[in-house]
Amino acid sequence: MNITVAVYRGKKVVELSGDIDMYSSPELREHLMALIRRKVPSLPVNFGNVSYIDSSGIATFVEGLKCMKSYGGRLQFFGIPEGIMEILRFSKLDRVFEIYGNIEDVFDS
Amino acid sequence: MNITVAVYRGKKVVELSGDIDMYSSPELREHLMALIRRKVPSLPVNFGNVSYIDSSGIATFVEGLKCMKSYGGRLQFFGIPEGIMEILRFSKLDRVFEIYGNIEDVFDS
Amino acid sequence: MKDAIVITVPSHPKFLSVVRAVTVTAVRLYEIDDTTAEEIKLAIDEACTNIIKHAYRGDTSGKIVLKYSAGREAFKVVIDDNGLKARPESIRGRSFDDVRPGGLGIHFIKRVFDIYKFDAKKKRGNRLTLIKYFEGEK
Amino acid sequence: MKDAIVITVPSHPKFLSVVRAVTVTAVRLYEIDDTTAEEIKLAIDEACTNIIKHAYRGDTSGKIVLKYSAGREAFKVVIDDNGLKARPESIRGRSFDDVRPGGLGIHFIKRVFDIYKFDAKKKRGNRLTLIKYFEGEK
Ligand SMILES: Nc1ncnc2c1ncn2[C@@H]1O[C@H](COP(=O)(O)OP(=O)(O)O)[C@@H](O)[C@H]1O
Ligand SMILES: Nc1ncnc2c1ncn2[C@@H]1O[C@H](COP(=O)(O)OP(=O)(O)O)[C@@H](O)[C@H]1O
Repeated sequence: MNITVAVYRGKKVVELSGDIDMYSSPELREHLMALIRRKVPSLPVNFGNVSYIDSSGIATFVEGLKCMKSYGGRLQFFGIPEGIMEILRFSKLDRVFEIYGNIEDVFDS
Repeated sequence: MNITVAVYRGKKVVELSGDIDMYSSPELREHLMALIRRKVPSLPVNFGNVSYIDSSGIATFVEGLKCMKSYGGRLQFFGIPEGIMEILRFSKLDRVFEIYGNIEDVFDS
Repeated sequence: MKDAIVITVPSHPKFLSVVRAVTVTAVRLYEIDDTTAEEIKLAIDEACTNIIKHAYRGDTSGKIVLKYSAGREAFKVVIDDNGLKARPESIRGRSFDDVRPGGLGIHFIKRVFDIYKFDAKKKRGNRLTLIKYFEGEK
Repeated sequence: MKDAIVITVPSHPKFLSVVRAVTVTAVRLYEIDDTTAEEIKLAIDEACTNIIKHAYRGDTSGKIVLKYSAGREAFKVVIDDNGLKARPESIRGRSFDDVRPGGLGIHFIKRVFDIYKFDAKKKRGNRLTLIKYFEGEK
């Protein structure tokens, strides 16, 4: 997994790539929580280059979402590949996370 | 490995993709020899989508080349990925096979 | 069920990528379709993650042994560890309506595998058998 | 040399893809660069191909066991089979100037591995040890 923070139209966007599993999710958690602790009002996450996610990765995002909701922040996913969308649907988490097609949809929301 | 025979400007072109190894090279040999037995004057082979080749694959082409040379035929490689080119150079076979950049170069030769 | 592939990895999360690579390549040999292959890859990863977390409690010096095989009727993976004994009756995924971190692994495993069974006779550690039946003839 | 990965596959060419997948993923864990990784993948494939061809003479019911490990100084692969004993003194790649099918495998193995050694003490079958030293510190 690789994680970087890009700036798009003046706003921070989390860019993820590769496999998110029990090995890489602690690093994801660290980066995510560092941003969330600063109470960012919204946090778009680009899933476009994510090749794999397991329950450890999903748990990390559920935790991040709960933290953000506590102060009214919004966690926003976009560019989710079909295979990963399938997993979210199966887990009924497609109703829990804010999911967008692309970054423009996120900004328009 | 996948092997198909395409027709380009009225000429047969062998299109290869995937991994060529000890498991797949017998199938490659069969197709190659079927064409060579008909004494095709030249046989272009597209390596553009070949992800891997081992010594069994190379041996198959060396055999094919020897057969074609026996009747003055020409075996022509094109679109070779850098990793495979490296193996041919290491084996000093870049001097033995006719190697072209793309199909147009083959036709211009 | 001959022609088995056996792989042993340390109980460290960094080896999960190796397990996934073997799983996907093995599954391809048995002519399983891509969607099912992805589901199996996730399921086996989750089974190993559970062993690291629950059987070994994060101790990375243990071993996980996976044995893949397939016959005409089914694809089978047997996973052995030397960790703490699981209590199969207490293994349950959480309800999807209860949204909190964790509790998805078992659902991901049972989504694709028809059988999820611990071997009661194994003396030390655990042996988990996962079986996926092929639909119709194969 | 702890943290080893061990894989056992039948001596059938169709399992070479599994061996390559493990090799590449294992090598990535040990932070070996991509070019070297490709060379190692080819070398291990060639070593297994030779076992199928020469040690098992095409008998696909045998076993090949590969053990991958790495320390600070080297990456090591030990390959065991139960086939016919190799005569190491007779194993030689053919000259590159002698263009004919075959004889490249040993060159591909020795291109990347510093050590290519059969264990003389092994009673049945063969144990081949391949070692690649890392350059400088790691
Ligand atoms: N291999 C195992 N050994 C012991 N307990 C297990 C094992 N696998 C799962 N469990 C138990 O089943 C529960 C549900 O597992 P799972 O759905 O993977 O969620 P999680 O591991 O995230 O809690 C775990 O919390 C654990 O108590
Ligand atoms: N594992 C092995 N067991 C016995 N003989 C071997 C083994 N590996 C290689 N050899 C011998 O070394 C020769 C050269 O091997 P190689 O370069 O791989 O070429 P090839 O296998 O195509 O002949 C082989 O022809 C064979 O006689």
